[in-house]
Amino acid sequence: MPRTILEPRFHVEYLSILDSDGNLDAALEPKLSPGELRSLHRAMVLARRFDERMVRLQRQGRIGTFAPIKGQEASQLGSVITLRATDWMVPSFRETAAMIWRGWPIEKILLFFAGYVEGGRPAPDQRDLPITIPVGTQLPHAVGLAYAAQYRGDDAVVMAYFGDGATSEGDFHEALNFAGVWHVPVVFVCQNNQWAISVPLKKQTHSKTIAQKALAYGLPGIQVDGNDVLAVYTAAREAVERARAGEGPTLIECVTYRLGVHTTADDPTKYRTQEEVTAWEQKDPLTRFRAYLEKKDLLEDGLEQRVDEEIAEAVRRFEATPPPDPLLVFDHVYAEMPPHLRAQREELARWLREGGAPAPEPPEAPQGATPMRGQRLTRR
Amino acid sequence: MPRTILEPRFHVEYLSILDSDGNLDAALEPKLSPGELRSLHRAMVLARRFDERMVRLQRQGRIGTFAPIKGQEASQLGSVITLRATDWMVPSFRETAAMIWRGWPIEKILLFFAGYVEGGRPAPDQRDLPITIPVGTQLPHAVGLAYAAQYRGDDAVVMAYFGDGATSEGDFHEALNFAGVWHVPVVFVCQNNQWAISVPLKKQTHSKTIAQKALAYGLPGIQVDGNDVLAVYTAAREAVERARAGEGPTLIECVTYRLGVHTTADDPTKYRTQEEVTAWEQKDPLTRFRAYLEKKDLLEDGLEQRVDEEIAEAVRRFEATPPPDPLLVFDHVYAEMPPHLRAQREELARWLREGGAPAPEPPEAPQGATPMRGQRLTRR
Amino acid sequence: MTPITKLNMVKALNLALLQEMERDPDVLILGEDVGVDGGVFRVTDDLQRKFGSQRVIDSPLAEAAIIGTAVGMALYGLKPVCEIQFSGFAFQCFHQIENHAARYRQRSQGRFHCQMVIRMPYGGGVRALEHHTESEEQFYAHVPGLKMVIPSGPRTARALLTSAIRDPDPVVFFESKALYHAAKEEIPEDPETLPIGRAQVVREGVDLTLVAYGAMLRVAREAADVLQAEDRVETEVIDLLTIAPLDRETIVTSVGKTGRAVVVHEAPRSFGPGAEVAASIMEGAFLHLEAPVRRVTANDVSFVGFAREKANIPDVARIVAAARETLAF
Amino acid sequence: MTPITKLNMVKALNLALLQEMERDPDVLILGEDVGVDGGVFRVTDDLQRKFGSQRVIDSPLAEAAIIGTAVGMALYGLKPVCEIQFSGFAFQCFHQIENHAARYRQRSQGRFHCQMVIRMPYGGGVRALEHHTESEEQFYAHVPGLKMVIPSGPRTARALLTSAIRDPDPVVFFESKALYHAAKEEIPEDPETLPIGRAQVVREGVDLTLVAYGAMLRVAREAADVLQAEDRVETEVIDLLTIAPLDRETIVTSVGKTGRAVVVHEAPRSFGPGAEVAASIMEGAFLHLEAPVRRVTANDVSFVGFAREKANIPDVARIVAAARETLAF
Ligand SMILES: Cc1ncc(C[n+]2csc(CCOP(=O)(O)OP(=O)(O)O)c2C)c(N)n1
Ligand SMILES: Cc1ncc(C[n+]2csc(CCOP(=O)(O)OP(=O)(O)O)c2C)c(N)n1
Ligand SMILES: [Mg+2]
Ligand SMILES: [Mg+2]
Repeated sequence: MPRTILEPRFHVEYLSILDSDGNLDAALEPKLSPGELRSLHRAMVLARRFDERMVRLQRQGRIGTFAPIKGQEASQLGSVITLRATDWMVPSFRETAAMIWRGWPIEKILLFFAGYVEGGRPAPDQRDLPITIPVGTQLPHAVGLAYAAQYRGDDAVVMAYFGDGATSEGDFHEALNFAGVWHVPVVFVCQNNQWAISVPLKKQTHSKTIAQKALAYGLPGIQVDGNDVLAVYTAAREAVERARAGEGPTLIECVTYRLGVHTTADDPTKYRTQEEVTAWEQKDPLTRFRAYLEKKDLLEDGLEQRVDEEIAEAVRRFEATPPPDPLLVFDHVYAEMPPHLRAQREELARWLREGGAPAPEPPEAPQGATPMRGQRLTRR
Repeated sequence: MPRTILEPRFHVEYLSILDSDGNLDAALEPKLSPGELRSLHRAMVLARRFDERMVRLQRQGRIGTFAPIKGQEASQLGSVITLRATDWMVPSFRETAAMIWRGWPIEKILLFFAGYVEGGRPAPDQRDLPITIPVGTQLPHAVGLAYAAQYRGDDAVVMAYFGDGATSEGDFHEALNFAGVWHVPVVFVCQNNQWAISVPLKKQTHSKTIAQKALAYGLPGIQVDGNDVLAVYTAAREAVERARAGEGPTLIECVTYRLGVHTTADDPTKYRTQEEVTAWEQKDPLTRFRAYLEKKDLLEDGLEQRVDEEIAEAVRRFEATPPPDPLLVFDHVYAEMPPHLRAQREELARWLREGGAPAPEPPEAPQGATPMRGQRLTRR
Repeated sequence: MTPITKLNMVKALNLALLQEMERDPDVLILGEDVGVDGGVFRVTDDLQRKFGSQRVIDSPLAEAAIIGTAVGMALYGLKPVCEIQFSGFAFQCFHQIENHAARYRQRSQGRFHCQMVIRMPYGGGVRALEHHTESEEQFYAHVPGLKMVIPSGPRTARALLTSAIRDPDPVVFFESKALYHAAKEEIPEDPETLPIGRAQVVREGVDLTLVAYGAMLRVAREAADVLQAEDRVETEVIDLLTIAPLDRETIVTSVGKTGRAVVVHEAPRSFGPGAEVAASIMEGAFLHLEAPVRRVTANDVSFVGFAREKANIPDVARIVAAARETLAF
Repeated sequence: MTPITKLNMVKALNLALLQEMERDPDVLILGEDVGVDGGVFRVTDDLQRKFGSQRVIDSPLAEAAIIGTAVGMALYGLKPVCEIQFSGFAFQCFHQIENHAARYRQRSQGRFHCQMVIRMPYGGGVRALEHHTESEEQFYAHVPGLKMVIPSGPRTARALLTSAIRDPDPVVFFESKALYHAAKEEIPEDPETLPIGRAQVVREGVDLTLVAYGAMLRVAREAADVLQAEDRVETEVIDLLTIAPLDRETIVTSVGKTGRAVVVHEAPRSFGPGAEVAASIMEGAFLHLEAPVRRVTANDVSFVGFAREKANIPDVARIVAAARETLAF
């Protein structure tokens, strides 16, 4: 009766397979085919190069503010590759790598960040939500999708992405709690990149890990080395399999690092040291995976070049986009345009015909944007 | 490097001192003086009798809907008595016992539930927030008060009350997370009474306990027998002492039961069995404490009668309240009345002078209120 | 002819839910206490027994997740009908409504949309505490992409809820607590719909237009009776039914005829729905206007306590007085 | 005489914060990235270094808790100045604002109140993504107990923020992102205040009243210049400064003189602030009105993407056109 310790003792696991010194835990090594390893590597390189390209495009004023992913490629790709096309991917705003893997055309991503609403439109059969900007708000959507899949008897799994900062939002809590109660097929992938803009993890929460937050919902939680694509893959595959088998949700914390700026409007020198960044650069997920493939003799010649060409093609397509038609914005407010919107549309149309309205804005550098001191290009 | 279990192993304690069969763990028995024990008992009896009286007043249409506390007296009083007058008490809407202990006059509580805004006004020096109705929203206020106390260098502690259902709200999560990061002197007291209206705990969350939710915030969490006033007191005292000593927040889960209706508009026969209620009636906190005091020969003669007389006096004062002045509601919208409110006030004043407005509503039974099948009177 | 039953608003709403769930397996219900308990006002009574706990879901206590998960369900193709227990607790999910439910169609350029209904009881007159008496329709009316509907009695409630469930856009659906048990109306048993976005002229007149909705409609009609009886004034009464998108045409046509208008609502006056009605009348019928449009509303006070509620919510006498001033202008 | 400096709006706001914090130890700052980073727009730059991390608090990422804890601090007697990083993320805390910040004075009948400021950047014109370009002032303007302030440039920003911090009531304070770096103004170094609840006539005229605020003020002034130059029209321009409580007196007095009015805002039109301005003009100056009050606003679309933003936000040409139509009515 007296002071007792309630069973079970809770615990949270940590998983690492390929560490930053290149040590491999062969017992845990996932069985990925050479083809799978190659396409994973290709995706990582593409994501990295495209990210760097976007930074340059932003500096040239050809796209607006965006959130680079440099350093987080393994967290995103290690997890997203465990999905089927019929599964759902629910991104936040920093999932360029995952989005490309899921088939978002590069030029559409550019359109999005150039302020075109067209950039948010998934392909007709694509089971991806568009980018969600309000932090954490996409998590209940993921749970709802998973509920719907279960309700319909589909075997689809939902994977939702978010950052360490997002775990502080009420929506994170409510979503994980609903997921637990409903026992739905959803995998929560937290990219703990140590920072929410200028706020470090220790000011974000007093818990030692993000993974242990799963205990509040009676869910399994696991922490993985998020720069170790094999560990991420292994944890995600297990979680997806469990979800698909009806065994409910999982929270995966990928311990990673945002090597670049928060967004292209951010100046990280205000809040973190170069030493910290340099230390994490030693743990670059690409370097590590490259070494792994090298040992397996799976590196492709000319990969960077081919990837760059693909990006260049997409940028050309993006740049050939016709000027935006201002009238488009009335089309998708409601299924049917109500009279007041029809009137507003007609007014604008007349105005445009009569030359009253300003021409669509040409790409130009935004006023007062902070130079991006924190973002450097790949050295390799 | 491989799959490891992260230290520390998390755990949650359970505390019980005086069980429902009257067994006492003497080693854990708190050192309360006879006077303290008597006044605690008096408060429990007063709270119980007043609660029953309110139910009758509601049935007679003399007050509106309210939330009875029957069964939760130990959870509220065991915790609130650990506070000093200079500490803060932050209630939800079911803390009548705690409010009376903190000095809210009974007639003011009645006024509140009779729809008078005057009922929400604490005494000038009283460090209690008024009743908060939106579930969980008071928890960030408690954290803010605690921050302010710390900021000012006051040694005040804040105690905040809420239910099991409230733990699902985003505000609960955000409040506990802020409290953890800020390390402020706040004690979160969850009265887990097993139900949120018709929703049982197992549909509310998939975690086995509420206490373990503390782990998500790196906070100590403890589960206590909420019908054991000695256990509640012991856990609360420790938490308050820790808070006052600068050792940060605690989450206390009091496992208790709402023996009556959710509110006087509720019909619990829709969602729970009589067997369940009967089983919990065996664990009545008053019966148990009474037996404890009896063994110590601390029971007072005529206590019920004196308490009833006190209540009757307060009800008389409540009933002598003059009819409400409709113009009062303009006074406290802003510190200074802005012109549009002044105009609205003058319009209403003129209207009242000219007899246009309806007379203030006399107490009457609300239309369509469900009869309260779930609420029975104390048998003793 | 389809049989007719007499139902109060609670039962009428329940009928709409029942029939739409029978008609379409994608319709499901989600909210606090909507299942076993049948909702604190019993609007969803018995539906969980009929359709199971997977289709009538007793959710945990978290409004943002109720709406947020419903958005996810809707994106998948389901048609959730959410209940927020009282409109006073819907600001907890306002971000999910404004940021997402209202925007997914635009954000995805038509690839996704949120066919969902967000039901909630609103308004005063039932001796209830703070947050249980307010009228927040204005907040939803201003959000592009949302529809904001408020029926005025059992029959419009049933028909509009049916339409709302079938509507491909997110509909916020307010149900007046004061009307829940107020009166019964004859209701055809076969499903009946009403077009969303259309007001109804419920009484014709030539002297004055009274614009009202929800619980205020009945009050406005009674005021029209008084004006008829005591002043021989022919009042046209418009029941908005949909607040947004506002049916300006019906309102403007009426005021074009009467030249005078009074708009009535329970929400506070300033920056309230009456302002849009007044501004729209001015824009559409300026040259016909013989007096300024008057607003009869609650005062600009967040809550007053039910002991003082009657002096705050518009009643027949106040509407009559405003009408007389407008007529005498 | 007090020395004068030339400051842009970011620095002007920073000055107000600095001086108020020096003046009153109860003033503290709370928000995401307000400390080390100095705010994503640098409005709180350097303040944490000066006042410490207990007074300039880098909070976790949770808007409801930022406002909710600030409410608690205010109840204790502190005077928190909260920053919500963008107004598009403030619906996350709308329940804390509406349910609590705005109501504690009434709920406690004056025993408690929330002296707090809720700052947020709002509005378009900076090539930003969804939720970073919207104008949500209407939602706050309709909440009794709140004050809603929007300065139009560095000097009004500094003076109004100073007043807001000293104001015993909760003030929602919108800062136009487009104005942050747009222009510098001369600002007296000694603290300056401006009365909350009062509009300013910033240009006198007899033919037409233009009502605007925030980033639209400059646009409205330019339109007035065009009307002067091209049409010889004398436009009176009113800078609202406070949206709520609305200074109806200044507006009505002006329209009583001009007989015509155009109201301009970035928020969507329907059920927007322009409706209240129009309705108030009709109520206060009906017999002087020679034309309906026109609204020049964004369209009723939640977001358009910045590639299409210029066609959505009012500009000089659209205001001039509306003014001409109003004058020709
Ligand atoms: C609700 C909300 N609040 C604030 C912001 C502004 N904001 C954008 S990203 C960000 C930090 C997010 O941190 P984290 O979740 O760790 O993701 P990361 O940026 O590190 O990928 C903030 C505060 C937002 N987008 N949404
Ligand atoms: C935000 C909010 N949502 C819904 C309600 C309606 N409501 C009042 S009490 C209650 C259940 C609360 O359950 P719990 O937190 O366990 O407290 P208890 O009533 O058991 O004391 C609900 C849903 C509310 N008051 N506030
Ligand atoms: Mg992060
Ligand atoms: Mg409970």
